[in-house]
Amino acid sequence: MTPDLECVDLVKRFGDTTAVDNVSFSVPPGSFFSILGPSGCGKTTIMRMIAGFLDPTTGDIRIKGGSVLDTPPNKRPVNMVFQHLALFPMMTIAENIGYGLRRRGMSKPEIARKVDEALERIGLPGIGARKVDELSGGQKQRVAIARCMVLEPDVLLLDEPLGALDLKLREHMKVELKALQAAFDTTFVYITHDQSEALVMSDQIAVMNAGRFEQVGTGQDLYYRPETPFVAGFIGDTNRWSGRIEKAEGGTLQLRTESGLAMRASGAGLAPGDMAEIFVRPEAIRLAATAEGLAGFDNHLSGTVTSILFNGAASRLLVQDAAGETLEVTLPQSGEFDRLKRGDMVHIGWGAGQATCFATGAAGAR
Amino acid sequence: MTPDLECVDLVKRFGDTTAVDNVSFSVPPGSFFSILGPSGCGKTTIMRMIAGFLDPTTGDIRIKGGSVLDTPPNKRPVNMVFQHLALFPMMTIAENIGYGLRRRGMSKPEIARKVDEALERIGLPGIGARKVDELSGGQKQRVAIARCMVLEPDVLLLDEPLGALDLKLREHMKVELKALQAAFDTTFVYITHDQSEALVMSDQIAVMNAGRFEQVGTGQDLYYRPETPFVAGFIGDTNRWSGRIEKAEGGTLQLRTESGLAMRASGAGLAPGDMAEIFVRPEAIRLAATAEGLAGFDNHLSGTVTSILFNGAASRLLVQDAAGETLEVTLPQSGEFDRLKRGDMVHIGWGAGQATCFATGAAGAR
Amino acid sequence: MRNQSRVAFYLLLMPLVLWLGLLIIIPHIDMLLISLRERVSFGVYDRSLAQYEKALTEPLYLRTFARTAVMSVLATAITLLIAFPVAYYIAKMARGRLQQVLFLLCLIPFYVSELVRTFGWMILLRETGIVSNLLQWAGLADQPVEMLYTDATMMVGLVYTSMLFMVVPLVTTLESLDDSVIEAGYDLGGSGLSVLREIIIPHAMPGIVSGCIVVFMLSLGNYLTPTMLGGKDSLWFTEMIYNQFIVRSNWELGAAFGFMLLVLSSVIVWGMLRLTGRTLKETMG
Amino acid sequence: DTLRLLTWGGYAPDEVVTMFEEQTGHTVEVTKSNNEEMIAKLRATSGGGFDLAQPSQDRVMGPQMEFGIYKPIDVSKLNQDLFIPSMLKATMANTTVNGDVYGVPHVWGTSGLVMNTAEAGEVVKDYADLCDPAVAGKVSYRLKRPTLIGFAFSLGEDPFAAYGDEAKYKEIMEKVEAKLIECKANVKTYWGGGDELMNLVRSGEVTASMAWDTGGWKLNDDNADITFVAPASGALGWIDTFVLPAKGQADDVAYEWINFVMQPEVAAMITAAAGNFTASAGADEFAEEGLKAKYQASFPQEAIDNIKWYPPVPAGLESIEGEVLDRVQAAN
Amino acid sequence: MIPTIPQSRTVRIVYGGYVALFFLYLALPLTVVAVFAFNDSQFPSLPWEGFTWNWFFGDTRPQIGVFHERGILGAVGTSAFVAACVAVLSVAVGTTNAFLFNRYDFRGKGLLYVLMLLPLVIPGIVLGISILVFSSTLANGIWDLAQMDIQALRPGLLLVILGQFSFITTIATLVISARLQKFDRTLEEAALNLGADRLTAVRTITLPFLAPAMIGAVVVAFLMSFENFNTTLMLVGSDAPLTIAMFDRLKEGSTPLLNAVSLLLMLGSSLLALMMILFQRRS
Ligand SMILES: Nc1ncnc2c1ncn2[C@@H]1O[C@H](COP(=O)(O)OP(=O)(O)OP(=O)(O)O)[C@@H](O)[C@H]1O
Ligand SMILES: Nc1ncnc2c1ncn2[C@@H]1O[C@H](COP(=O)(O)OP(=O)(O)OP(=O)(O)O)[C@@H](O)[C@H]1O
Ligand SMILES: NCCCCNCCCN
Ligand SMILES: [Mg+2]
Ligand SMILES: [Mg+2]
Repeated sequence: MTPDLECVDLVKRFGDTTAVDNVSFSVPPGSFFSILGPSGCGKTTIMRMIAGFLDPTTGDIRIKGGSVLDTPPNKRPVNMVFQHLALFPMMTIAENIGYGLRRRGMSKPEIARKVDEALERIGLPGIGARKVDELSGGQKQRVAIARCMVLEPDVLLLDEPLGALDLKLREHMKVELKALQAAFDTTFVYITHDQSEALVMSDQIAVMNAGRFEQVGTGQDLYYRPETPFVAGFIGDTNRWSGRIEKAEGGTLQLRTESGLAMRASGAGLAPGDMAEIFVRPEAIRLAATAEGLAGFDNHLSGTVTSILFNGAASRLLVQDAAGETLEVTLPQSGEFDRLKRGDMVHIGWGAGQATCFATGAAGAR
Repeated sequence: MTPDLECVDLVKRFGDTTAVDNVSFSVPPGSFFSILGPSGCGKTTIMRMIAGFLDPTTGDIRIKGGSVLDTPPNKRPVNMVFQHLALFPMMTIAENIGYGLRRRGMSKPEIARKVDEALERIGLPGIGARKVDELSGGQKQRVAIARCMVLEPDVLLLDEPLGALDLKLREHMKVELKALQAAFDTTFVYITHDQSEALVMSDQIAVMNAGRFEQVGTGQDLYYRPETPFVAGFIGDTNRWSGRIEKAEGGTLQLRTESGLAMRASGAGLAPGDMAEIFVRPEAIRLAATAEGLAGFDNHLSGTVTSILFNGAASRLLVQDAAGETLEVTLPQSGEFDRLKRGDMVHIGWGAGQATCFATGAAGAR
Repeated sequence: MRNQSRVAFYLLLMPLVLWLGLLIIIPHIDMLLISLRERVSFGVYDRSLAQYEKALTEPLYLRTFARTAVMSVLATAITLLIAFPVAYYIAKMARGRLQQVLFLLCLIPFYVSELVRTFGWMILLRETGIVSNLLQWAGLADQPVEMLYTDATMMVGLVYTSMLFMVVPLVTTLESLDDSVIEAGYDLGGSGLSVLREIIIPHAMPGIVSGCIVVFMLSLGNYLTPTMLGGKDSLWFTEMIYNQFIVRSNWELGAAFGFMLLVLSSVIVWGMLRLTGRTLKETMG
Repeated sequence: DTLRLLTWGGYAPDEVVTMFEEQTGHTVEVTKSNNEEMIAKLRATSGGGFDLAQPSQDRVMGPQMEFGIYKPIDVSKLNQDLFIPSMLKATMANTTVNGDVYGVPHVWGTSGLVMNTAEAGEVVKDYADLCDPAVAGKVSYRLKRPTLIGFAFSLGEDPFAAYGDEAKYKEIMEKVEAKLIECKANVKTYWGGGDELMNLVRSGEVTASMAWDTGGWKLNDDNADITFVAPASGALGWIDTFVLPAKGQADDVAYEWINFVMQPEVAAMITAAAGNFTASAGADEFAEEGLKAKYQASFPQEAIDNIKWYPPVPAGLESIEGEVLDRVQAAN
Repeated sequence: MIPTIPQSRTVRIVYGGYVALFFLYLALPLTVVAVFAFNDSQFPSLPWEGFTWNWFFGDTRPQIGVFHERGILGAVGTSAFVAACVAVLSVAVGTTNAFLFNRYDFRGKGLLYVLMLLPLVIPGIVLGISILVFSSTLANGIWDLAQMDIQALRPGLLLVILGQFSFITTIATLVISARLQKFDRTLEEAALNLGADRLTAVRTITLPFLAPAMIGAVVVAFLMSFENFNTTLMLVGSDAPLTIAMFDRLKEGSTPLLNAVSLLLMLGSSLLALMMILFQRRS
């Protein structure tokens, strides 16, 4: 099956800066593909090349198998939901949604019918006559999507469409967007710098950094099997140290952090003497009242609780070990440790498999 | 010990709306007191009354035991960190911090000394000569606090001071603010609509809704022992149903939700036939592959996974039971259920003690 | 504090009231009163509508009045047509440095007095002027060409003089149009023309209205350009006011003319606002 | 003290002002203007703002009666010997209201035709000839009352004789109006100030114009073809006066100035600057020979005899003229 | 059409050409005025008779330069005086107006605001004559009552200043209001909170914040006053400001002296405008 969208060796330079650096990917029909990366990494630049507002320096963009490089933006079979939505403030909702259909010269009654249908689809029937600024943020959001979807594009591009909404609404719209994609059954290419948006909605996620794709995979892949230190640090909270490898046996490494903490970890392609970065997620660390409870773990140590960050289900402890290293540890919801207070001594442990290791300097080399 | 700040039966009306409705509380010296509530509930109004920018309609405000109602704002021994900080853009950092001291007619060298001291205290020595817009968001934050603290107020008021910062910085400043309070050893009264800010930092939290205080207590109190449905719904994520009590024995209730789901829950003052609202936190619900694994729980049922919201450590499942009720269930981090997919059948269960119940209509009645 | 605030209020109100009262409202009422009287003999006056009667029955005055109005509307329209593409270029096409420089270039000519600008046009367009010489040199004319003292020249001057007041509000409103809205127009299949008609112009409407009002006012009330460039053919209504006051010492008729001009400008401004459904406050303030 | 002088261009040349200031220690502020503006300004200030003004003698009586903007002149404070007696007498007579004298003469001259004789001499002999197609687009005149009067004469009327008869005057003016409207296409522009006209003629943009004699003579220096020609129906003779504005604040300095500029040597300097002769007795001796020669060339004896001197304008005529002028300007 | 939308070369070239042509149109008259200030001739027109500085520095007839021409220098002085008065007055009143409209709600506020805008839509010449008429009425009334002649109420500098003030104040009010609107009032509250009383808060916080707008308004008011013609024409007495003096001369016919004055004017006002822009960019 030809992918709906395919980018091949895409490069975009602005003078000296390379905003997009040799990016290739393809998006199968009907899937939800996200590009996730920090601000300024080049996400919007990719999007604008696909939409036709920027010419790639080199590389090709194919939609349904055919190159669209020579197609002007108003002729490309992709539509875009802009970051600030770019609804036309001088038009009513119905005029907004019907804009593209009018451009295609569709007859008035047919446009009216299609617009009504789209409004129905997004769950806002009957608001066609309203002005743009009479809608709430979430409603505008849906109208912006409907405005594109009436045109039945091959690919819908969304550039941080939730960025302008407040937290609660954003949570809600995440689920809603995913449902809309299912309803319209179209390929979505979604840009965001918010990992939780990407994780919750996407079939596939590309993690982007400094113009390049670091890793492409499902949310689980990225969270549990990061391939680069950047991905390991960017997705999810994590404890992070640098250290030196002391022993390497198969996939298991023995190493020591700069502050002197000894640790077992897993990681490929590292030899004794190498410098490495180690990542351990707070929820991977187990808490116990006694050292015995942690016997099964490759790493265990004891430390003092320096702070209890109570936050309901997401509560954490800060634990300082003898060497002075501070670790963030998830407070289990079992209630077992609810009576803990600052200054208490605790035992913590984690498996070597949960401590991911990368050679230092390997960042972005991939 | 006289409280640093005491509000007694505070009421503020704007025409027909009662923005603050009979609020009383007292803040012991040196504590971190938060007022948490949704937008528009009256938080800022309380703050502005304490600072002296608004006169209460009725009620009294006492600082260190003495009423300040007749004291103009520039004479009150409280200072305020404004939501958008309100640093003076035309002045340097040093001039900003020294502003209040100049108003007190302090000598120049002494002002300079105090300013330097304060800059030291907030960990930004030597930035006195910079302009406000040469600082980062977090630095500005600290300067705004220092500007108040040099005046050694009895109470420091903070009106959503982190509201303008981005997510990462906000996380960081939470911890930092708590540390600053410890360093200055002053009473903080802190306003926010972000529950996680309040939970992480405060000694005491007042949950406010529609002009009234719903509950005052520690973070744990509010999270685990909510006293009103509003608190139960506002703090932390939760599943929420309405239902009718079928049987009441001691503290344990037997009830049925509108869609027909039968459930055991706990709650006081409810009799058979009463309508009730039931709250169950997603992390209180246990997941099992077989019904046997859940035998110990008061409630158990089986359902289909309708959606997997993968979000790292905060992943959730949406499970639909036979009656059509959808439940949000935390996906444990054990990895045990990682292979679950949409449409799979799962068993879930929870204890009656984890299902909190309130009589319908009791909201806000307290 | 309450009392203090009341005192402050009255202190702040006073200058405004004095200014508007003594320099705007009362003088205009007085002007109206003067226009409502008639000279009977040396130093003796009567209440009467004679001035307005004269102004409205004498075809010359009426014609000049209408001519001034029509020409001002024309000048406004031409200014808009010329300025719009330029304002659009500055607001949306030019970027960074170039944008700033072009905008400043637009402003600078208007920091020098209208007199100097008009003088410049006279040097350019007179029979012995630059353009005439250029045309002869280029072989496009075999004798000196007089370009002054015609309506067309006057129009050139009026448009020139008002240009800034059209360009600036247009640039400001066009700049406030988000690029992404235009892009969305194209993205949804729009062509240049349809985007212009359905998105850009509706968005620029506030700027167009306020630019047009100011330019219209400036043209209507202009004195220098019609007298200097329009010469023998272009009697402008302001010139008639000047003539009645200064040349004929007939203040009564002059005041009546002044009032008619005021009414004309108010009606047209009001009409433009009505047409576009905007208020004076939105447009000017 | 400061003397605020409201006068015509050329009547207070810089060297004369400097000389006066050096001799007396006063300062002089000169505002250049014309008859209509002088009167309008004085009317607006009800005779204030200036200490000495110089309207033409026919414009003193009417405005004084209407607006009371002048104050009587104490002739005894003037050195009457400096004036040509006949001119002084005539001017005083023409500017007397209720027994008080309001004006004394200063500069006199005529209006007629200034032209490039080489290009327009054949055609233009009288005011009305300015409308000849042969000079189309090359003529100019002022759109002011002298033009109306001049055209009236050249159309065979005598407007001065009709001063007392408003109906008759109106009829004459209607004729003139028709002529001027018909003539409009011929006109390049209506000139406003003397120098403006000189520029137009000098540059060749205008070859014939109704204008003050002095302009023609000045241009004659540069281009011998250009000169002043007395029209067939007679040049119009005018005398510009000294008057004291009603609320002038420096009458003494004003008298000092009058006595100063009427001295023959000074008067000659003014003649040199303005191009016109003055009412100063004996200034002729100091006047430049060239100017005298030009004067004689322009004014053979019969032309001098034919000069039409302006009588004082009765009130009421100006509004008739004003409307005519407006209509001419607006005509298309 | 924006740069990110691909456009054909021809369209871009034609559009660019049009804009260039427009700027040529803007620049032409001013350039010509400037160039002919150096023509060694009595006329600011072709033929070019050679280059000279005489129209600036000459001190002998007929080429007396600007710097030796008493009338012009005096007029510049008058203009500067008038402009300074107008600038100070209008910015002062503009500031109080801005505070009034920004800080208080009162009955008739909307009406007063519209009245405040009105001078912008009254033709300058009408403003001039109405003030002329009213001040004469006033002066004549006082004369009739008390035989007192108030010369200040007759055409002259005071009326010129008041006439210009009457509409420039509206502009000053708008400029200053716009900035005051952007002022975050919590800054004042912060000052109060830190121990300042109301006046001190305004003095130490609000006025410094308004300073760029006030300086901008002073410059704009000064320039507008300096170049005002229509209103001034009706109110001028014996000392004419520069525009009127130049107009009187222009009516008499132009010499390159007027070009020289104009060139100096252009330089002066551009300099002033540039300084203002730089100042405002800095703050
Ligand atoms: N027109 C341009 N000219 C020069 N540099 C540009 C241009 N557009 C983008 N860049 C640069 O390219 C890089 C990538 O920009 P881009 O807008 O694609 O980032 P982004 O990932 O979308 O960031 P954000 O999340 O902040 O929107 C940035 O460093 C930016 O400064
Ligand atoms: N000056 C006022 N006049 C009239 N109503 C007011 C005024 N100030 C506040 N209110 C009303 O009082 C209520 C409480 O407002 P307040 O600003 O205290 O809310 P808040 O809890 O601080 O909200 P937020 O989190 O959005 O800042 C709101 O309904 C608001 O509309
Ligand atoms: N109608 C009277 C004309 C008076 C002209 N005085 C002219 C002075 C020219 N230098
Ligand atoms: Mg972006
Ligand atoms: Mg608030």
